[in-house]
Amino acid sequence: MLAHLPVLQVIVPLLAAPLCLFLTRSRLVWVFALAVSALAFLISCLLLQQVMSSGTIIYELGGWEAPWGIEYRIDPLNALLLLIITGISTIVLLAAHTSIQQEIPEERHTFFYILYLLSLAGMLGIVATGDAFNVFVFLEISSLSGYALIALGKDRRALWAAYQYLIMGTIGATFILIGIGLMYQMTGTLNMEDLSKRLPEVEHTRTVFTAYAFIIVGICLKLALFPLHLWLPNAYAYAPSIVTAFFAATATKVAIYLLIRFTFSVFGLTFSFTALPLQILFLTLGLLGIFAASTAAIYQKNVKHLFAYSSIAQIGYMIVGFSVSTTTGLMATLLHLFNHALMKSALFLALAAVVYRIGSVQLSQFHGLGRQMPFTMAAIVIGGLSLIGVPLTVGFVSKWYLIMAVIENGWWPVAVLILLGSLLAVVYVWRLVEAAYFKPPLPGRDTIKEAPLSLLIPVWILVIANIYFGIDTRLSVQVTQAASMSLFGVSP
Amino acid sequence: MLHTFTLALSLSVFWLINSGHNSVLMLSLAALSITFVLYLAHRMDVVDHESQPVHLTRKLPGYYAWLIKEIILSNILVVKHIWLGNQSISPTLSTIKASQKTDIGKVIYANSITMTPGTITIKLEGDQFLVHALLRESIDDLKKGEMDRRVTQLEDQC
Amino acid sequence: MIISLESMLQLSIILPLLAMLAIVSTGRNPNLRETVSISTSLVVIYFVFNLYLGIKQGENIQVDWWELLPGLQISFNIEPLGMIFALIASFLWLITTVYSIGYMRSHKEQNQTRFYACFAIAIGSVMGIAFSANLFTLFIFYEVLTLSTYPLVTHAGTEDAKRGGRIYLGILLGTSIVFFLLAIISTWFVAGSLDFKPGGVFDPNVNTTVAGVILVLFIFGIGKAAIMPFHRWLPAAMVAPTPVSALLHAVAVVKAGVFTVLKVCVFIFGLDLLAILPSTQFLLYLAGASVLLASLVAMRQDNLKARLAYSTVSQLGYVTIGALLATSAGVIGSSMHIGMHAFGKITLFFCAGAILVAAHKSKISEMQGLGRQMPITMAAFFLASLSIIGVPPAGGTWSKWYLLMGSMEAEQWILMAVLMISSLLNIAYLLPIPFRAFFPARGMPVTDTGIKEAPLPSLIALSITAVGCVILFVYPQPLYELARAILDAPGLAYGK
Amino acid sequence: MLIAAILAVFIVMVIAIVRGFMGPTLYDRILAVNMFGTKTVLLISLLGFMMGRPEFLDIAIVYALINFISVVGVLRYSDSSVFKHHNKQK
Amino acid sequence: MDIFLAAGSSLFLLIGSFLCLSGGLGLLRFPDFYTRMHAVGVTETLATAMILIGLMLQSPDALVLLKLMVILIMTLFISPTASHALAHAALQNNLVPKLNKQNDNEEVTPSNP
Amino acid sequence: MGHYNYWIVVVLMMIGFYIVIAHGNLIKKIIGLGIFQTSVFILYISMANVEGGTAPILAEGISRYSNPLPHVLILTAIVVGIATTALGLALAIRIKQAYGTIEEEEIQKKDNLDC
Ligand code: NA
Ligand code: NA
Repeated sequence: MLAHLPVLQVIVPLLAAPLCLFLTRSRLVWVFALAVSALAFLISCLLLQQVMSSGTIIYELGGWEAPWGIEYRIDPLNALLLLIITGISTIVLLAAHTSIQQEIPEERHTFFYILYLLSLAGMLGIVATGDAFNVFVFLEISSLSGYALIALGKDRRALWAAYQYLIMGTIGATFILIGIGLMYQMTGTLNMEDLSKRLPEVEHTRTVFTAYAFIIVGICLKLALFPLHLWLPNAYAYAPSIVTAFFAATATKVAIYLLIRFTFSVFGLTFSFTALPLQILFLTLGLLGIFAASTAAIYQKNVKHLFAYSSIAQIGYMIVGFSVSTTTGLMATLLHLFNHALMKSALFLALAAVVYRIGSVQLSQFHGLGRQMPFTMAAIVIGGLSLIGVPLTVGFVSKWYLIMAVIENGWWPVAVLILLGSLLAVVYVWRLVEAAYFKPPLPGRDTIKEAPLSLLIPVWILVIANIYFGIDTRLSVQVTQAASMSLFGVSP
Repeated sequence: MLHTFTLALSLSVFWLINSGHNSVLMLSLAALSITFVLYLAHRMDVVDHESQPVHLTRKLPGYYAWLIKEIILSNILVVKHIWLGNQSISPTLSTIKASQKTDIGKVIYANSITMTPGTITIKLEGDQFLVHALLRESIDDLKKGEMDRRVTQLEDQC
Repeated sequence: MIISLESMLQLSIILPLLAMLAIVSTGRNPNLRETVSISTSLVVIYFVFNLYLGIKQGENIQVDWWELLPGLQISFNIEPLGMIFALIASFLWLITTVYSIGYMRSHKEQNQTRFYACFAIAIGSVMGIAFSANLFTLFIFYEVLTLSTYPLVTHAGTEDAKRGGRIYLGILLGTSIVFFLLAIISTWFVAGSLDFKPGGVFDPNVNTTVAGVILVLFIFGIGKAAIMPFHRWLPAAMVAPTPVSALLHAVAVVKAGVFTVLKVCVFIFGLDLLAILPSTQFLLYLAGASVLLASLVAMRQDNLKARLAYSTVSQLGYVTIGALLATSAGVIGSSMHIGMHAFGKITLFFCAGAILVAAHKSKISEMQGLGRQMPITMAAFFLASLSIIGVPPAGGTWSKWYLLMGSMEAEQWILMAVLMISSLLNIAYLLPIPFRAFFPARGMPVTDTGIKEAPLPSLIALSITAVGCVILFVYPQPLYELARAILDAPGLAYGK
Repeated sequence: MLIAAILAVFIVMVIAIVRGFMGPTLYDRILAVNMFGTKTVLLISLLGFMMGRPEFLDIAIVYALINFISVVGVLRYSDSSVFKHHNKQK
Repeated sequence: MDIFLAAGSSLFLLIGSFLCLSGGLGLLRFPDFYTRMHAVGVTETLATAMILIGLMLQSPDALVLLKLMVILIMTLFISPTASHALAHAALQNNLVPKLNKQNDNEEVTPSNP
Repeated sequence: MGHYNYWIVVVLMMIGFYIVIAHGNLIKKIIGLGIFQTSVFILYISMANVEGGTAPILAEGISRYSNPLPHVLILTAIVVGIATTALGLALAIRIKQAYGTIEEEEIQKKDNLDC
């Protein structure tokens, strides 16, 4: 059984999804989905432990040897991603039952869990597989279920947001498909490991360059890298709160994973950074993203919008780390990937609690909530502090490494800009704090109570994780370091 | 049960035609998928005499033979008028009375009208069919009621 | 019950934080709540005093909590400079608490529980700052202090208060995140260590340009030291209730700022390196300009608290100058000035608060003749003014003397002149207040308005600190010895 | 003769495209597209025979099925006002 | 025998091609949507049948023959359904047929739904 | 003309992309998206061609086939494409029900009014 973990990781949620149909009651489906996600989490823990102790795991699907068969390949980077996705998914699901009761009509609950598990399976598949075309298939599985999940949102704008996301996402996926096809044409293989060996022989050709360009653009669309981010704010704002919490923490992370996998493993660092002016391009876009999106976040009236723009800004940080293209830089990106997943899931889940009680996430509705929902608002404040990068939260750890990476490269002005970006985060977080704590409650709001425990517990698990991993950084630092070093081909 | 059987039979034949394989593995897969389709069909509640009009089987070949003749004739007529040009046609819209009692009878009649080029059933309301014809004569032919009679006869058999 | 010194160190940080919880949970019962506040501060004073005795006996008190990232530790260590800060802060916390009780109750302020709770966190973080063994630990508590004092500044809840709060938070967080953090990371990157070490952590052959830039980042980044042009938060924070102003301007915030500047100069750069950095001179002039300009601005303020605020900006400049002079006298002078100014300025704010509570006056021009009705308050004001100015019989005399010696030693003649001119300006903007209170200008109607002295707790508090100013003149020995020991190995060789 | 038939079917498909472009109504276009689909089935069958690969018939069957599904799919919504909107634009 | 099959196949294909082209012509030259539908009807019934029968005569084995028959049956079943639904949709959305003027007075004009 | 297949792919891709970007009608966008995806299918299929090879369906007497793998891949991709189209159309219908229009501009106008 242990030997089959890589494939079980994907298969379990994938097969579990249709099984939901046979469970009639919403509560039953929820328990089942939760159990499946928890099992996936357990598997990813075991995988991580296995990878860290005995190196990369290679699993040949159906016993077909690569490159003929499809190979699942788990190295520290994959294991980290799997852990993030399954962990967040499980905690978010914990809150799902209560939250969707308010936001999704009862008869669609089963449908919701099916889509959720499919989306989860898709993301896990993208990460676990070692086959480029398989990546595309899983990408579409997770995206398609994602569009449908977003469309489940209460507001009619959810439909429009899902539609726009569908268009952009499909264009992105198709770009990736073109890139994969061109690579196949040049090398005759789809196995990523094999590709990385054969691409250098043909890397001077225009076709390979075109393939790379298509893949990068496609991924950047999925990634919501500034200025390709336009689909993200509405998708996050109008999706059901649970979906937002799940996607904000995982979807763009998977895209970052793909970016790293393709640039570092498949095409190779030297090719990637010489074929395109990737360094200057990503540095510029990353910084622009940080400032433009943070500034936009300051002016949002809808708190989900606010945090959605903040997500775009945080992607900017990850991209800046990526553009440094050193072990420290990549480590900073991976750390932030891990940490940002914790922050955003905590924040959006807390917003789910707010929606549960007051049915709105307009900033103007937050007045006085600090008194009425003290634990929820405290969670938002701690999540916000983490977003700013205050010490003892996870946000500080990743920012520390990011600035170290930038300074190592001698990019002093960039370091200053990154810190200035954090100031903008202070402003938008503080707008929320002021509204919640320093404004009197709205009239007629005296009866608002704290969110139920079924929401508070998952929120606080994530908040405590934000603090715990901000203090005890051994796990995150070790794993990201191992991942970063293996990507650079340095033995740890 | 009869309907289930005929559906299973037609699915099996369709599968065999498409596959052309007869290894044990393939056949068992076929059995599996056919069973699944039968299950779905039952779940959707579509296995009845409407989807499987087996009761018509005996009389149907004769009707089909007549219908094929009609189709050939009407094809020739339409092609002739295509080549003769637009001056030769007389598009007509008319209501026709159908004498069938069952839904399936009406559908057979309406589809027969549509299948013979030159006439199309546009709307069915009760026993009134709204028919568009390329030529006035086609409507007149329909109104003579031979096709109507034959379909009704078909229906009477059961 | 024997508590180890290490435990006392940790407890003096943790206790105020625990007290915060107790304050929140006893919020319904004001008497119990304030008993918690006062008893905690007494215990903390006890601990700090014991620690003081400990390091006097040459104990090296070191506590390591945990390692956040490889080499980045949260740990504590006591050396004389930190001890000075801890002693002053813990003592003045007690006094301020006593004073606040009188002030807050007679003012019938809202949200008193939040006030005391934040107050407790602030003191806990001040203790953390004082005992930090490295820059990273200090930075954490520095930020906690900023965040915990924000609700204090905006306590009134008015639009004015919020605007002030935004400036306060914006400048302090902004400078600390952009410059201070960058300076810390750069130090880590260049020197490989953030530990406070006698003689500094930088390699003596370090590129002086880089180190110079880092020094500038530090001085700008430590916004709490209020060097111009990053001083705006201090006058903005004036909107806070008077005990908060006392806390901000005398005890916690500004002292944390200049304390950090001193720590960085002495233990990160080291005086030897500091003296040869190209940017030191520039920063000295900047601090000098800050001293002079702030004094000039202070003269033009009619609002008493505003005048005191600008006076603080100017006095903080003294401490910064002392640190940047890179001479032993400068360091002694500036560390003593932390204490002297604390006592003087807290007294002045207590007086300002007392006048506001008792006479409902905040404008200096309205305070003529007030000496008759509030003789104790005005006398205390007078003594404290002397300490700020630096003339006997008040403690400020000693610190200013050492600062002058330091500038002489460093042959900084211009700065010496600046310090002297500024002292003259101090006289000009402080002394007329008590003078006019006792001897109103001719033509001022002296009517009995029924104004009486402030409530007893406030009166006791301001009297104690005023007397403290005098005691520090008469008996500056302990403070001086601590200040002298700073330049020896911290925690060791003290008193020998 | 196979080639002649292929040509004939091909020409009709071109005509269908022409009609599809000309319209003038939405229904003309759907009619043309539908006819294009059914003629594709024929074309595939013919091509299979011409290339000596009658296996192509499988594809033709699939194509016919897809055709059917797409027709049903379009007609499923033929009553909804999605079409009306277009009609008015004409 | 083979020669007869080949000749028959050619004949059927020829007729089918002719019908097909005729239908195409009708699609081009008929005056309105409804009349064009009749032209399409030609290509979808007899023309298709002729071509497929032509192919059946060439089929190398029974399976191919069966498949061709499946295609034929499917086409014959699908096309009237599609035609009817399309015409219905058109009428439903007020697409008025161009009718022969002589008959106008005595014929039913479509009632709006 | 040596790579005419690429030109077809590029032209189709541009057409599809143009429709997606330029048209405000949601259905037309989906059609554009379909064309865009189809161009990629053609890219794969044409790339699988082997000189003189026939369709990769196993049959007696034939030894030279096109590369079957791209065909298999594209079968999957087509399924994905259909799923996308179906979802897109379903969304369009729901949008029509919710907004009363499927024109991008009008939807945006109505959204702005909501705010
Ligand atoms: Na007909
Ligand atoms: Na017909």
